[in-house]
Amino acid sequence: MEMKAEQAVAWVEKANALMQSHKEYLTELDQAIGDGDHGLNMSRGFQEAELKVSATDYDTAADVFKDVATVLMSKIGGASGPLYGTAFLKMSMTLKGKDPVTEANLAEAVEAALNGMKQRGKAEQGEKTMIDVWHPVADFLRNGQNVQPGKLEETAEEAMNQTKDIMATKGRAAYLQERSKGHIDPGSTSSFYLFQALADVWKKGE
Amino acid sequence: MEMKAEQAVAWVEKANALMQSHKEYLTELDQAIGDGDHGLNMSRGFQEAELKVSATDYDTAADVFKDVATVLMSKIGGASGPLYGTAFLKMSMTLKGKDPVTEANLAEAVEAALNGMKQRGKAEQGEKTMIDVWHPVADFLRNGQNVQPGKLEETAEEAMNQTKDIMATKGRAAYLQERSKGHIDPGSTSSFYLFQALADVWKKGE
Amino acid sequence: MVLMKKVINDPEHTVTEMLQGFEAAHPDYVKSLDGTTVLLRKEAPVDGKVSLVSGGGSGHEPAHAGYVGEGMLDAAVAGEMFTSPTPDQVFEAIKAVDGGAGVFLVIKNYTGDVMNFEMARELAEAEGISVEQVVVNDDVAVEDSSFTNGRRGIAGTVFVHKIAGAKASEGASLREVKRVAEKVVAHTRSMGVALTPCVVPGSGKPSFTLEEDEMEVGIGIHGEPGIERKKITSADEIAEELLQKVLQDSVDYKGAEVAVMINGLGATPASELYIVNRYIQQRLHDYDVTVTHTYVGEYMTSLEMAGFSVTLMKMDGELKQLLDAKVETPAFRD
Amino acid sequence: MVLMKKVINDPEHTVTEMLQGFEAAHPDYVKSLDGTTVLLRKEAPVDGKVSLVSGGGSGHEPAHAGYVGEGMLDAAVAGEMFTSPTPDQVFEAIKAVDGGAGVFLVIKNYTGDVMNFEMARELAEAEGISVEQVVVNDDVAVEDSSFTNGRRGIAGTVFVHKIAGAKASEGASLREVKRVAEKVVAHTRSMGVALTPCVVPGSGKPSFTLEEDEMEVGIGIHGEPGIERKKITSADEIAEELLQKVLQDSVDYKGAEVAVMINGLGATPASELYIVNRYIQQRLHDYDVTVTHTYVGEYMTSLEMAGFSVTLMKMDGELKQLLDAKVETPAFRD
Ligand SMILES: Nc1ncnc2c1ncn2[C@@H]1O[C@H](COP(=O)(O)OP(=O)(O)O)[C@@H](O)[C@H]1O
Ligand SMILES: Nc1ncnc2c1ncn2[C@@H]1O[C@H](COP(=O)(O)OP(=O)(O)O)[C@@H](O)[C@H]1O
Ligand SMILES: [Mg+2]
Ligand SMILES: [Mg+2]
Ligand SMILES: [Mg+2]
Ligand SMILES: [Mg+2]
Repeated sequence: MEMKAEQAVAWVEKANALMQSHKEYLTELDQAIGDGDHGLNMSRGFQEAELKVSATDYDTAADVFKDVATVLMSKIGGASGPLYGTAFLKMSMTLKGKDPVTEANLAEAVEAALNGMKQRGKAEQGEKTMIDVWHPVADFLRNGQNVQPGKLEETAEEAMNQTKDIMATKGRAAYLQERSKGHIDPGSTSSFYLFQALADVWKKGE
Repeated sequence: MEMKAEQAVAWVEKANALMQSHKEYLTELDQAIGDGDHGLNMSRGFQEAELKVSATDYDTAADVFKDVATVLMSKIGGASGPLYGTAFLKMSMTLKGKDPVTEANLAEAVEAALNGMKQRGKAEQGEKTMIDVWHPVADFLRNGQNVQPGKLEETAEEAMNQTKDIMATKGRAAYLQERSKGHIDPGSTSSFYLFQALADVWKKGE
Repeated sequence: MVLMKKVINDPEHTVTEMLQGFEAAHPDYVKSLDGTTVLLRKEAPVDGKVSLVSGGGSGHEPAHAGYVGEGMLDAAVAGEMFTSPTPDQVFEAIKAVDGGAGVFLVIKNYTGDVMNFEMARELAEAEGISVEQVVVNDDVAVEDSSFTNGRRGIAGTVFVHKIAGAKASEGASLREVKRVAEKVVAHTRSMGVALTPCVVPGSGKPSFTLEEDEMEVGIGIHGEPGIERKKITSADEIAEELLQKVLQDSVDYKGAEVAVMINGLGATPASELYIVNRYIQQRLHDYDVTVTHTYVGEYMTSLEMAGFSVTLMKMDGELKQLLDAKVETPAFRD
Repeated sequence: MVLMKKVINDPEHTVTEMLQGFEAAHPDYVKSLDGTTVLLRKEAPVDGKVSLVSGGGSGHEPAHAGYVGEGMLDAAVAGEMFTSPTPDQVFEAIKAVDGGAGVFLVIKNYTGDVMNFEMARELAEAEGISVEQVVVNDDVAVEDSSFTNGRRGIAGTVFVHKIAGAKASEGASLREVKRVAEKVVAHTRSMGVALTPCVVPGSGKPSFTLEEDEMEVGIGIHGEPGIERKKITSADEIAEELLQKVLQDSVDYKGAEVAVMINGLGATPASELYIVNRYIQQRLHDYDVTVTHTYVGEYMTSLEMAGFSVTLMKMDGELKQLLDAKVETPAFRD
């Protein structure tokens, strides 16, 4: 795939559509092991992000992601705000001057996003956070073997589902200790929607 | 009937038994048009009254009623406390030196109680209060035609039931205005139990 | 939410345990009067000062013990939950606070409260203590009428405590204290709404039931139903309805200076009270009313009932000065 | 009771409307910072004084705006309900209150709060403002561990506001303010229980459900479930359980002087909080603990949740003097 500003905007629009249609579900997941606001947070943040990017002209994907980062950072709050904000900021920085963005570039960008989020949240893989989705996705993109959107989506979905059996050691769910098991992590779910949206745009791009 | 200290005590005991067994019901009635404490108030007050009179030796009914007045006055509170307290105080005063108490004496005593309550509560007959039971009972005892306990109980019960259709203009129920109709008045109901207890003792006395 | 859930022990002891916990929390303000349900101001009796006694059924916390202290009450008499205290308890309070200048009773207009306090007054007067009283009836929900017991006393009572208390602190006479108290009553109107009922400990049942989308307008503070059952609307619409009832009553607030109280009935969060306050202040401004004082919080509650009341007191120079006067109580401070 | 019942308008505007209503209620204490959800102390910025900034998700009223004023906070930053405010909002607050002596952040230990406040701190430091912070983690319900994000900050946070604020008022340096704040954190432990859940406006569902006879022990203040679900017992038994968890933690309160806070989570009536206080005071006496200060009321709430928390702070001469220092805020006064 090649990603220009246009595809980057399409990604945000699709992501927002998914956050809106799963608002209730994300809130339910967060009520089970968190504080019940993840759906509200995501829908609020991505709504604003779409408003912003669909009303602006951009030259490159990097420019799009920079605005997305600022909006998410200033509209979401909570734990997910700084994390998603950091993710898009790092992607924007890595992709500076890369236009159109190639699959290799994207792999680097997601890698950078992952590292930024780990630094910000001090979480590693396996702590039942969105990191558990970003990590395998980054690996998948990096190793570059038959990288197709379908596989990307699968990878993210599988990773999301695997958070169910993990006991949380970071984020609000960690307070539940053993009781956090048996529930899918809300942030991993919103991250899955994000990559599902990417895969969707990607498919269209082929 | 002739009432000595012994019958007076029996009256209080029987009245308490009825208040205890109808505690829930009186509370329900008071929840419908009042503040839901009449059952608690009556059971608390008569419990204490029985404790007092069954642990004391009395020469006359008047002495019994004096103690009952003090206990009810100091243990019930609310609207019913001062009213029942006043009732027993007035009865005690009227019956001073009358031993044993005759039916004629009793008629005077209830008459005095009624007047004391009307003065204290500034209510007249027909305002959906316990006065609506005391009034006909006082009339019944006064006119002295075939005064039997059965008829006494009937009179009180009928009067109690008639409070159902009245719109309250005194007491808490008055705040409900039209909505107070269709509910039996709690205080009239506890007053009915009081006279039912009297009738019961009376029957045994015959 | 399950209404029966309460943090209590034996319901029979709820009031006495609450009073003990209150005294333990505020030893600098109050002291208990042995063998009674009366809490006295720490310094009581204050020599030569008119002393204020108020009280009523429990379940309205912080009323009334929370208003015991310098510049407000000298004693609060607690009855059982929602049940007026008995004459002997009120009488003990009167005797304990009398500093020679007489005792002033602040009574909320409920048949039971009026009868019990008046009997106590008769007992006190029989012992040569001069006693005066005011009966507070600020609730506009109930039509006023000489054929009934008239209107209820609700949150506006707190203004009476504050202003009569301040007057007494100045060393005013019993007659003077009575005059300002009656002025507050004449200038103050309130109206409340409930979104949920409450449960008297021990009764085990809600005082009434509401559907998921219903509210009771014109609610009292004893869990009794209000005067009208309606569908819940927005905060602004509910506030507007209460405000209109208050404004359209007999006190002309338009263009005047007023003190505002947005009083939470128990379960309603402060955030919602502030949302109501926002609207009330805007609307009062529309009516060219100048708000000199605003009180938002729980002042006169009804156990865990969700809802609130709106109170307006029309100000004048004297009331302003007395409302601003020094006050030191657990629940009301300057 | 139906939990969805709220006195609100559009849920999207709940926080801003609440803030407007708060400012309208307390104009002598706070002023709003245009275009933000920040409430500033009326006098901000105070020249040469270390300024305190705190905040977090909304729904904890009176926290945090209620603690803005002399002797406590210089600014409170409000996020959405139960959602930490964003870095830009906190950054605006920092810039607005900086009086040249630096800014001190009081952060409750939640991943979101910590990340957002730290990002704001980075932005401020980039502009040459010196910033220090303390992270409050008084909740003993959660095991402390370096592998997790550790313990939550709950009602004990109010003691940090009071004492760090008093220190700053004395003209202490940023380092000194940080030192006393860390001392409070080291000396303070809390534990809470919920009898009912709460509902985030807009979410329309309770955060969890409980049976009629169940309670959640070890509850946080964001409607998240506690650490253990149990049958409701008596007030004394519940209080005993919370107290034991606090006493058996790492601070040795036995024989010491302590300040006690019985904090209502929202719907629980004051009468019940006082019943709890009665028991806690008795028990502390058994452990030969001397209670120097008692606070009973709603200080750090969780919307309309029913329940309470118990907080103990071990005192020393410095903390006592700072806790007694002058304070003038809407929700905390001396
Ligand atoms: N330290 C962390 N590192 C990475 N992700 C985290 C961390 N803490 C929380 N998260 C993610 O954030 C999600 C919760 O986001 P959200 O509910 O919006 O914020 P909050 O928990 O503050 O309410 C969790 O499901 C988890 O995936
Ligand atoms: N003014 C009055 N005169 C006579 N009886 C009254 C009056 N006011 C109330 N009552 C009686 O008192 C009853 C209520 O008693 P109770 O519930 O114990 O007191 P409260 O209304 O203070 O809670 C009413 O049902 C009515 O019969
Ligand atoms: Mg959340
Ligand atoms: Mg009643
Ligand atoms: Mg009553
Ligand atoms: Mg949150």
